[in-house]
Amino acid sequence: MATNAPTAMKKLINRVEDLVPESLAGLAAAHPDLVTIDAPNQVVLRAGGPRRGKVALISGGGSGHEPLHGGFVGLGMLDAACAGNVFTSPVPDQMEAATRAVDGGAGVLHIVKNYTGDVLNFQMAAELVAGEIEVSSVVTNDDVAVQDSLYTAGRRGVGVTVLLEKIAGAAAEAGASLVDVTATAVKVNANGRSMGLALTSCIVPAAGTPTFELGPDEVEVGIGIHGEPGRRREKLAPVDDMAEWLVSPIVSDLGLGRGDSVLAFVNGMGGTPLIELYTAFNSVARILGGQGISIGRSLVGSYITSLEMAGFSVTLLRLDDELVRLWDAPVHTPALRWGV
Amino acid sequence: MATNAPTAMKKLINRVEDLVPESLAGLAAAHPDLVTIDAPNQVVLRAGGPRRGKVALISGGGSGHEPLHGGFVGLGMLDAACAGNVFTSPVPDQMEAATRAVDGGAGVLHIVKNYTGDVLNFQMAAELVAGEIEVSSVVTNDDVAVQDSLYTAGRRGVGVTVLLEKIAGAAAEAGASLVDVTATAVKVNANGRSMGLALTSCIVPAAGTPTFELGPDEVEVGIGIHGEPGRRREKLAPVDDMAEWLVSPIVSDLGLGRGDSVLAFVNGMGGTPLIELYTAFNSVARILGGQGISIGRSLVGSYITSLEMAGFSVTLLRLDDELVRLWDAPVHTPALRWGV
Amino acid sequence: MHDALTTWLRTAAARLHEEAAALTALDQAIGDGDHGINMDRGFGAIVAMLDGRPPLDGGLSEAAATADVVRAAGKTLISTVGGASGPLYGTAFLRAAAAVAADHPSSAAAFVAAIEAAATGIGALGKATTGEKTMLDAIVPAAVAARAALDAGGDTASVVRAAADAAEAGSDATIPMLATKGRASYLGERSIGHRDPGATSAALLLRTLADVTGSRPG
Amino acid sequence: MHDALTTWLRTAAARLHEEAAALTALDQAIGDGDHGINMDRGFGAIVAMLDGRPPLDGGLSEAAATADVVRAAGKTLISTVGGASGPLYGTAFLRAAAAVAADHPSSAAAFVAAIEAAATGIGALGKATTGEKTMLDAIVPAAVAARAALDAGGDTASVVRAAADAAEAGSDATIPMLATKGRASYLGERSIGHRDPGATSAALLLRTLADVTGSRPG
Ligand SMILES: Nc1ncnc2c1ncn2[C@@H]1O[C@H](COP(=O)(O)OP(=O)(O)O)[C@@H](O)[C@H]1O
Ligand SMILES: Nc1ncnc2c1ncn2[C@@H]1O[C@H](COP(=O)(O)OP(=O)(O)O)[C@@H](O)[C@H]1O
Ligand SMILES: [Mg+2]
Ligand SMILES: [Mg+2]
Ligand SMILES: [Mg+2]
Ligand SMILES: [Mg+2]
Repeated sequence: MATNAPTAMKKLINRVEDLVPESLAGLAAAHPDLVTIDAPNQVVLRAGGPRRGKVALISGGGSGHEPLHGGFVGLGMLDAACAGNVFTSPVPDQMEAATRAVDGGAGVLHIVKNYTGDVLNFQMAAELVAGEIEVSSVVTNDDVAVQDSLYTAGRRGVGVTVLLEKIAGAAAEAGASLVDVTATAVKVNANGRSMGLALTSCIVPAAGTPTFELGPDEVEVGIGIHGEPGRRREKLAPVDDMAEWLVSPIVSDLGLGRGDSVLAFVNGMGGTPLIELYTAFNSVARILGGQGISIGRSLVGSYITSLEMAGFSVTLLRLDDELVRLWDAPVHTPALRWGV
Repeated sequence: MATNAPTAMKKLINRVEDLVPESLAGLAAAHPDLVTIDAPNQVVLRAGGPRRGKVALISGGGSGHEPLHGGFVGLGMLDAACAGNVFTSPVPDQMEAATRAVDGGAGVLHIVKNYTGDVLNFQMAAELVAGEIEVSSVVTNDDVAVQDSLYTAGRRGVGVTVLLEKIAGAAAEAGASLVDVTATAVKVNANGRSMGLALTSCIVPAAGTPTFELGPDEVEVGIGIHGEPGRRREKLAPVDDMAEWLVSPIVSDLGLGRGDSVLAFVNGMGGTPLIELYTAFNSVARILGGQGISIGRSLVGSYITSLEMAGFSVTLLRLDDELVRLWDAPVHTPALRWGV
Repeated sequence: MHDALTTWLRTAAARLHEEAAALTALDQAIGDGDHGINMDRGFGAIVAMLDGRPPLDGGLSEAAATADVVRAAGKTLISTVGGASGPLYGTAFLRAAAAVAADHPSSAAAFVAAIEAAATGIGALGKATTGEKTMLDAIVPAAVAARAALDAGGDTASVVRAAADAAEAGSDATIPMLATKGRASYLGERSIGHRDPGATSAALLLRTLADVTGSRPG
Repeated sequence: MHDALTTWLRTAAARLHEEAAALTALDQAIGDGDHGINMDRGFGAIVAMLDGRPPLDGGLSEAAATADVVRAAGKTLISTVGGASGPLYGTAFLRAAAAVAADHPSSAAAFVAAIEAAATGIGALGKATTGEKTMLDAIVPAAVAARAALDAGGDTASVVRAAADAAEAGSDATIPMLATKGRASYLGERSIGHRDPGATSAALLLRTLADVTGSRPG
């Protein structure tokens, strides 16, 4: 019996090379009040130009993770997002252009997911503006599926990136300095962990074939957001069990226990519908409840994806009053909006 | 070469029969401030009980279309949503319970998608409360893939249902009478049309096999939201062409032309990621722009789905000042939120 | 008649459970793939309802007792099936219950009246008629054949057998039909060449009734 | 040397284009399936850059002209490849350009210095060393072999051939390695048994250089 992993590429695209620019154009056409596009540089910019005196937040990475990052540009979140080709980090020129475009004199924070390519390209971009614009960087590395050891490139940056962009964005909107916004960002990364699994692979448009093959009853556990194979394969199991596979390592890594309050983020990988994500959230809530960990805030939806991959990830962020206040602060972007 | 239509069922579920109740429980756990669940009746209720003097809006239908309808319960939209089994309309008892639970003395509007099952079950529910609660019904039938003739059960209710629930909900929140809310709802249905296509089938959990088979290069055009096969099959084509297949019949059916302003809604069927939906929106915007039809408002995302089906639908709603004002009015539900 | 119908409902539940996948497959071809699931759920609920019913009140007439259980079955279907078939079959049972409650010269006549009432009820609620590729294409011919058998002096077993034979022929006849009601109508020409799920379940119900009434005194 | 390197860049672009799918397949196994696409895009941009370059300024020394085109190629890679390989290969080219700009007793010596500089540049930027299943496992042995061939009195053709042979052997050697850098490191033990895409592209680049310099005066 075949698996439902995509083996033939069926996508809503014109030419493969047009996917990213046309998708960005569509984003701008749907949200002209929120964003504008620097097409040559494939940068999504917050409408209205740089905010004088406000710390600017920039992120970016390979495309294929939508709404991350372009969908998070707007009030209370990012000032710019640099879109690379699918699963390929953007180049330094893009981050340089974005940094120059959004600088309001208070400095720029680069939010970088921990992948060698992203780190190196953002690093080169920072060098290109060194001495002209004050830049600080935070690297997210929340994926507990990867050991943070000398034997790896370090934990990957995944779900926490979404929460960090929202929370650090709120701090910047409130007028915090670059040092303080950076400190808040570091705090979010330090208190958040994630893990994900895939029910199907995804197809990189330029490759045209699935990145990995999965049997009809197989699940890839510990995947990243680039269709990288995970750490191990398991048989398909009830969602209660699969949620346990993801929640347990996070809870122990964060040392969460009775009385702690968390933001619970159940994220879809792109091809999993909401009826299943809420079912997964129900499992996660049951597991956390059983351990006396309370869900202070929650987020359920497909916010950091791997193209059409089916599956989900769980991110838990330990909350305190400051983080709750910043999370609740107004945000107005294509993908996240409240309080305005 | 195999297709990427799912042939093996891989879902985030426990037992098939637990999917709907557990998904509803997850919705409530994620949004305790917005909704509560009447579990025995599988009804999602707006938190805080009935609103005195406000016309109450109820919708419902088979599950598998999430966030429709439960995700649209809240301020400025629905007061209750009745969840049937997957793709099976709820039973009269559910609508009766919901109607009794939300009535605030100003009457209740039943929003029904035009399918024989939905129409008959809502009709029976209305009979069960006749004489006790004032109920009026609006049946959405916006799918131009089906001819509205003696030879069919009539056009299906699809994308317009989402827009109608938002706009009629805003009218009710503003204090309009049952007669006026109903008139607004009828106006939305009369001015909106939709059409969709599928790149893959979906798998009804209790069936366990795809509802239809598609070749690796085939597209099912004119599908509904229940995995019903469409009107015709086409070869996979560039999204510009596929968007044309959907937009043209809508534009001609609505008689749209130069100078008209529309709300353009590009909807994902459940398994199609945002990078593709924005690309499709870009195509739709280009087509409408070429005809001098302006996009006054837009909505892009997976709001009325068919489980994990890949594909998209386009809905166009002719706008006037009243509809724009009601669309822009505050809404606060799990799936749609702005102005608050 | 009461005991025969109770046995019928339980036997039908078992057969629908066996046939659920096949009925769903038919519905996948021209509908949304849930008819077998829906019928299985509904008749499963009927069995649970029967199990939970208090023992027959001896004071009730045979006709009243029969009407009672058929009405309860109809209400159960309406409350548990959903979809198009729930209200349609549910209404059919409620109308049939009303029909059997009335006086009839014979139990054969009561069966004929019940089947006719069911057909009329479905047609009225669904605003449909024969030739539209629905359950009516099984039930209407069944009612006609049952009436003819009764007029020819047939007993319960023979009128119900006539109904079952006609229903099966009617179900076969839906294959070449173009659907103009229900989900299958969305397919237009593409609905041709497929058997209608509802006509199939209707034929199954009547065949089961024939087996039950044929083997034991009605 | 300038003309040889220009020919090399164009030939390498052609070969990378042919090999793109194969390199991407290697990256699908232990990475994210884009290495061939990335390299093809980068070298395609280099060809466009070369096509757009003004004719060589006669005033420039051979060394300066060579450094110039290699630097331009490096900048192009940094600006068009992205991912890990963009900055790494780009830096390698920039370092190599600086190396060839200096005085060298022979063109063979210049080539050796360039390959050594490239290896050092990648190691420094990527904070990696040999044995981690990366492009370094092809380039470092290549630099060592080239130096040895030069010390043994080899000419350009032979030092570059030595480098290419060592790079291919080094690429083969990555198969049994456990990755500890780059995406492949996320796989842990599962990275064993797969050839590293970057080491493969590095060997392809050096083999192409050997073919070009072997066939024409360096
Ligand atoms: N208007 C109608 N009149 C009579 N029977 C109908 C009508 N519409 C549908 N049906 C019957 O209902 C069957 C489908 O039932 P089911 O699949 O359970 O409901 P749904 O179509 O809501 O999924 C069809 O095969 C057909 O026989
Ligand atoms: N830290 C590093 N040092 C040296 N080479 C590396 C390092 N990380 C990755 N590489 C090389 O980069 C190659 C992957 O390149 P590519 O697929 O284009 O980038 P990405 O991994 O960002 O998708 C790997 O095969 C490896 O040879
Ligand atoms: Mg990459
Ligand atoms: Mg149904
Ligand atoms: Mg059905
Ligand atoms: Mg790669």
